[in-house]
Amino acid sequence: MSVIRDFDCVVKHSEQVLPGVVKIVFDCAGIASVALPGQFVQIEPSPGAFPVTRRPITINRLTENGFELLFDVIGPGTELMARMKPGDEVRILGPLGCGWTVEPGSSWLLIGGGLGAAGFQFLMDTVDSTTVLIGASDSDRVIPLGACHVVTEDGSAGGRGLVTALISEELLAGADSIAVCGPVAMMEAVWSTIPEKYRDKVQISTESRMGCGWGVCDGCSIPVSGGGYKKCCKEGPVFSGIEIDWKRWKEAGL
Amino acid sequence: MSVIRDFDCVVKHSEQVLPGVVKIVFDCAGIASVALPGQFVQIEPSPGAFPVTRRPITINRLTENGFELLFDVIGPGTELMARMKPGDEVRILGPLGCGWTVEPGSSWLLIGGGLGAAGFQFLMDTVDSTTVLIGASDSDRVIPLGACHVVTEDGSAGGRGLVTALISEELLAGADSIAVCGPVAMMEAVWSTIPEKYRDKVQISTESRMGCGWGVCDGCSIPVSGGGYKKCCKEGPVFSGIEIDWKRWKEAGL
Amino acid sequence: MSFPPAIPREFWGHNFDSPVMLASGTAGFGEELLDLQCLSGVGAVVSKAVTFEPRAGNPPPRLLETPFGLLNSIGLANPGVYHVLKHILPVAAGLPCPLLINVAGESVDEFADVVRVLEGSSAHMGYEINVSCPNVAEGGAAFGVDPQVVLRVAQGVSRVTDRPFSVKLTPNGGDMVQSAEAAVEGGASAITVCNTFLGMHINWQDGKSVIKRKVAGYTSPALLPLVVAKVWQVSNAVSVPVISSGGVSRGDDVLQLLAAGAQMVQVGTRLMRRPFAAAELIDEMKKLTGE
Amino acid sequence: MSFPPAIPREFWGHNFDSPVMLASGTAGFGEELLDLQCLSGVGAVVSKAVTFEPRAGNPPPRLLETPFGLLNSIGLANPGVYHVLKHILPVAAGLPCPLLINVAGESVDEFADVVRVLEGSSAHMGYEINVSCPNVAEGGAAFGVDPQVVLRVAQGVSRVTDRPFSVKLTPNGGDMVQSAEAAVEGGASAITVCNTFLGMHINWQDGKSVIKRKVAGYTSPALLPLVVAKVWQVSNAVSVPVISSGGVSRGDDVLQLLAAGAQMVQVGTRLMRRPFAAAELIDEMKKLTGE
Ligand SMILES: Cc1cc2nc3c(=O)[nH]c(=O)nc-3n(C[C@H](O)[C@H](O)[C@H](O)COP(=O)(O)OP(=O)(O)OC[C@H]3O[C@@H](n4cnc5c(N)ncnc54)[C@H](O)[C@@H]3O)c2cc1C
Ligand SMILES: Cc1cc2nc3c(=O)[nH]c(=O)nc-3n(C[C@H](O)[C@H](O)[C@H](O)COP(=O)(O)OP(=O)(O)OC[C@H]3O[C@@H](n4cnc5c(N)ncnc54)[C@H](O)[C@@H]3O)c2cc1C
Ligand SMILES: Cc1cc2nc3c(=O)[nH]c(=O)nc-3n(C[C@H](O)[C@H](O)[C@H](O)COP(=O)(O)O)c2cc1C
Ligand SMILES: Cc1cc2nc3c(=O)[nH]c(=O)nc-3n(C[C@H](O)[C@H](O)[C@H](O)COP(=O)(O)O)c2cc1C
Ligand code: FES
Ligand code: FES
Repeated sequence: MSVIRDFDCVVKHSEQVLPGVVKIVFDCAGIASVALPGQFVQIEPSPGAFPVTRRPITINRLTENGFELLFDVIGPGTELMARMKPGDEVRILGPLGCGWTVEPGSSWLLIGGGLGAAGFQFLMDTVDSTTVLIGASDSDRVIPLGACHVVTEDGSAGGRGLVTALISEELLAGADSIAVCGPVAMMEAVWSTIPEKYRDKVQISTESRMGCGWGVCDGCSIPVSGGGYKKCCKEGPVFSGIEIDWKRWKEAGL
Repeated sequence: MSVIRDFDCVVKHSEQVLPGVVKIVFDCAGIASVALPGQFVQIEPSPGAFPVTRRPITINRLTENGFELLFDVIGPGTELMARMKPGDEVRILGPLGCGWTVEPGSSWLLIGGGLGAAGFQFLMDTVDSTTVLIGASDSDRVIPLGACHVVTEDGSAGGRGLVTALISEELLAGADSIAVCGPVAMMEAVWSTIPEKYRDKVQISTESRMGCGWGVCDGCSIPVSGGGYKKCCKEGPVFSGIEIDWKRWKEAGL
Repeated sequence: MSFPPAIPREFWGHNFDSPVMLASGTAGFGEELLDLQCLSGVGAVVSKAVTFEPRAGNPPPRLLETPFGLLNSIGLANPGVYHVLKHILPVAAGLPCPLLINVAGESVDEFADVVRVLEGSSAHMGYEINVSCPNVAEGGAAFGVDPQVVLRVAQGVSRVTDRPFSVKLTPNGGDMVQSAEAAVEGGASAITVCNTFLGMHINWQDGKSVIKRKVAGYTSPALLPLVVAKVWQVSNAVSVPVISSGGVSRGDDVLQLLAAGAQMVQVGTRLMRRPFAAAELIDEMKKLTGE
Repeated sequence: MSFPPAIPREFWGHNFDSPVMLASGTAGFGEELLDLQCLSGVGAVVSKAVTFEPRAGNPPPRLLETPFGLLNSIGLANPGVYHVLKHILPVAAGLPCPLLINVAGESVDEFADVVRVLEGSSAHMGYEINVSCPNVAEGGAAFGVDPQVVLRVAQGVSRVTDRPFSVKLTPNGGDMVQSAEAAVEGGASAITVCNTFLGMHINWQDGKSVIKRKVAGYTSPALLPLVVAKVWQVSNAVSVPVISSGGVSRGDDVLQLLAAGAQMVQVGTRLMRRPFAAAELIDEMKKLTGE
């Protein structure tokens, strides 16, 4: 990233896709023309004084002239965002951060937990070959993606169980890269399931409470191996799995 | 006032009547059924956290099932109020304060400056006989009342001049009561114009920055003769002219 | 404390209907609220400040609203302790909840002098000693910033009353924990955390302040995190209960302050916007805790 | 000052393009902003805090947003003074505006030790001495609350540099005017008013704080009136210029702080939401003053 740009994006479409999950499509060629899978944007939920910071959301996919976001409505920021209507102008900074590291022609195994799979679509649209495993608590938390293997904890969609049960030696061995995104506990379970020898293929998409989102406030630290921290917003949000200090990261909470 | 009541009033009609001056009609039988001319209401401009206090506005007139307000849009509170649309629910406390002291069958001289005449309509609708004198800077500041004598500083409506020029010994002598409402400087000019012997007929409608509006915070003091203060919101907003300490009131500013 | 916190509270050995107190200066002496029928949900009323002599208060304007808060410069306007004793407390005796009388002074001795006179009434349960006002007799800094002065004020009050009293500290300088410890040493039965933060608004057009005293007391729901921090610090340091004062506008604010260590929670500015704030807060709390 | 205030400023004998400084900790060392092309409208950059040894900073989460503000608990994360001297200042030398280096320490001597090392660079115009951090060596209270300690810190810095320096005071206890006077006596060329207010957020459900250190630095546009009051008090008391820090989110906030007596005005939290905040503030100011 060498320049950051702040855009007044226009809401093109907004829709509730699952209970409490909203999809918004923004028109913004400026962001769409340079965005890479795994990058995020910082949205101003309101032109008013509060909330004082923006909200980071992963780019779920590109659209004709812009991009699509998919988010959980969980607090004041996302509630304001859920109320955005077509035609509204919204200040959005992006694209931000480093996305997935994609080698040309590579085949991918994508492992997502619930809304963590938001963003996978962009990766699926970009790379040649993907196998997608999705775990969720129930069918209300399974976001619509193309072909994928789904399990839910209550069995209301796909098989009953945890996403770790779908992971096989065969899938791990067959993939050039493994992308994991979801709640920290789920990612940790996935990480523990993956044998040592496949771990250097694993990339993890992290989340952290953010101030700026563009690298200046040091607020979004992710603990890394060997002590110290890296910035989720600038050096992440995607890190290699071996880079992360899983123990300290779990202790941190969100 | 022995009980105060806080109502969820519904906006029935909203309209800009002059540049920067908005009229809103609220449905609220609870307030309309007990309100007296000269009383005011405390409006919550927004259900959000800010502004932290309400805005006091005089009841301009009663309507079929509610009341009408007329206000200048001058800052954040009145800007929020100007955006209220039919159907919106607004929290309104009232009626508050002591209005004009009206003797049965009395004849009135009403002297208003600009938007200070908001509220006269209610008095005109209540008492038998009124003569109304209105002064304003220009035609854009003359609010629509029934029959009245108008002067403006630039001559764009009625005669050219100040409202004090309309005051005659004859009018003063002929009235049982004299009501004055407008900017402090205008009211002071009117007060100085009125000879000593008519001054005990004069009632003044005051304004003050308010906290509560219902008598508990001591924030809305009007300086009174003999030192000390009275509460605009509870002992006023209408005071007898001789009660007010004009010198200290002018020094106070708003 | 237990979670979620129980809504009726024991405090100073009495059962209070609610942990919500109306803050000093925003509810008169409570007697007007009685008339207005808005004491539902109120655990206790704290009166406006009472001084020995009557005080007219500061010249208007006394209030100024800023985009996110309110500046007040009331100047402890009150009719003086003898008028309060004779004319107001007999009416306030009819309150359905306990009354604390907020006491202010311009010298260390004035606090005890006011309390001594008020001992002639049985309308109130106790006192709130407001050491945030300036110590005019000794240089003009607020009493509350100097633990030695706080100790002397509290000792003076202890000598003239057996009723419980809370010392209401100032956030404007000094070390609140040290002042709280001094108050307890002097006999305080509670600490109120805290009075208003000094604030100011200047018109940039002419460099002037609308409020004549220039610096005023600032309140805002946005100050809640400052009050939570101070309540947590003081309640961890002293053995007597802490009464919070500041920043409350919603039911979860009350719950947060109780979780931070407050035993009772005052509400002030919110009451100006919502006369029935106490009942509304209790309703919101019950909804949140499922009680 | 004259009204409306002029937008380019003379400060410390230099001409600054703008009175808006980027506050410490919210703009790195400025070098990243250079890359990002967002230094338009910036009068000067204040670096994040530099300590003698590298510091990893506090464990995450380091930020928590409350309904009306932001709590931060960064913990002075920085790579240490030698790394800054060798690897960061050579890049920051390319900044189009002056740089002040914010200096922190755990003992009175550490401030001067850090400055002594930084004297090896010519990338910066001067320093901002952050006496809001805890004096670990002498009990843990913030240096800034004790005027005697502030005096010693300022004298120590004066001894090792001829560059101008501002002392950045804390609003959390003590008497800011006395600390400002002590800083000036010790040789400070300006006073920064002030660092963040201590704040806290507790989950009422379990009584826990998300931020591990519990108490954190709180910022909010709603704190502006508190900063205006302190700027007015300090600028009336000392002869050196005052730099305000805190509460700015709009152009008229900057104008108000200048009217209150600030010579330069820092912006921090707003910059996190708006990378181009400085240019936006200047535009708003120009619109308001008709310049
Ligand atoms: C790089 C990145 C990408 C993200 N992408 C998505 C996405 O595609 N879809 C989606 O639903 N959510 C995503 N999130 C999480 C999303 O940012 C939060 O759910 C949102 O900020 C909540 O704001 P709120 O005001 O509604 O909730 P609140 O919980 O009230 O927010 C309070 C504060 O906590 C922060 N916060 C709360 N939860 C999180 C979280 N999980 N991560 C970071 N900060 C948080 C908020 O930003 C805010 O500052 C992403 C987070 C990051 C860091
Ligand atoms: C008893 C009473 C009756 C009133 N009736 C009317 C009316 O019928 N029509 C009308 O246009 N205006 C009336 N006003 C004035 C009206 O209340 C103010 O114009 C309004 O509060 C401005 O709010 P704001 O946020 O838009 O402006 P701002 O100026 O930004 O308000 C800032 C603060 O100052 C207070 N304030 C500003 N001007 C006044 C004022 N003149 N009087 C009292 N407080 C003020 C506001 O309430 C607010 O607290 C009345 C005032 C009082 C006291
Ligand atoms: C208008 C007004 C008057 C006040 N008068 C007093 C007073 O007389 N004595 C006192 O100790 N505190 C006084 N206070 C402070 C309040 O009691 C309370 O501590 C403060 O407002 C913080 O609470 P809040 O944020 O809920 O308003 C006053 C506050 C306001 C707004
Ligand atoms: C994330 C963050 C980090 C900060 N780091 C420092 C710091 O290292 N040194 C310092 O003196 N102040 C630090 N501050 C305080 C700011 O420099 C500034 O004084 C404060 O945020 C008030 O200004 P604001 O209201 O514009 O944010 C920090 C503030 C924030 C929000
Ligand atoms: S959010 Fe500010 S550095 Fe990452
Ligand atoms: S506005 Fe509170 S007493 Fe009048």
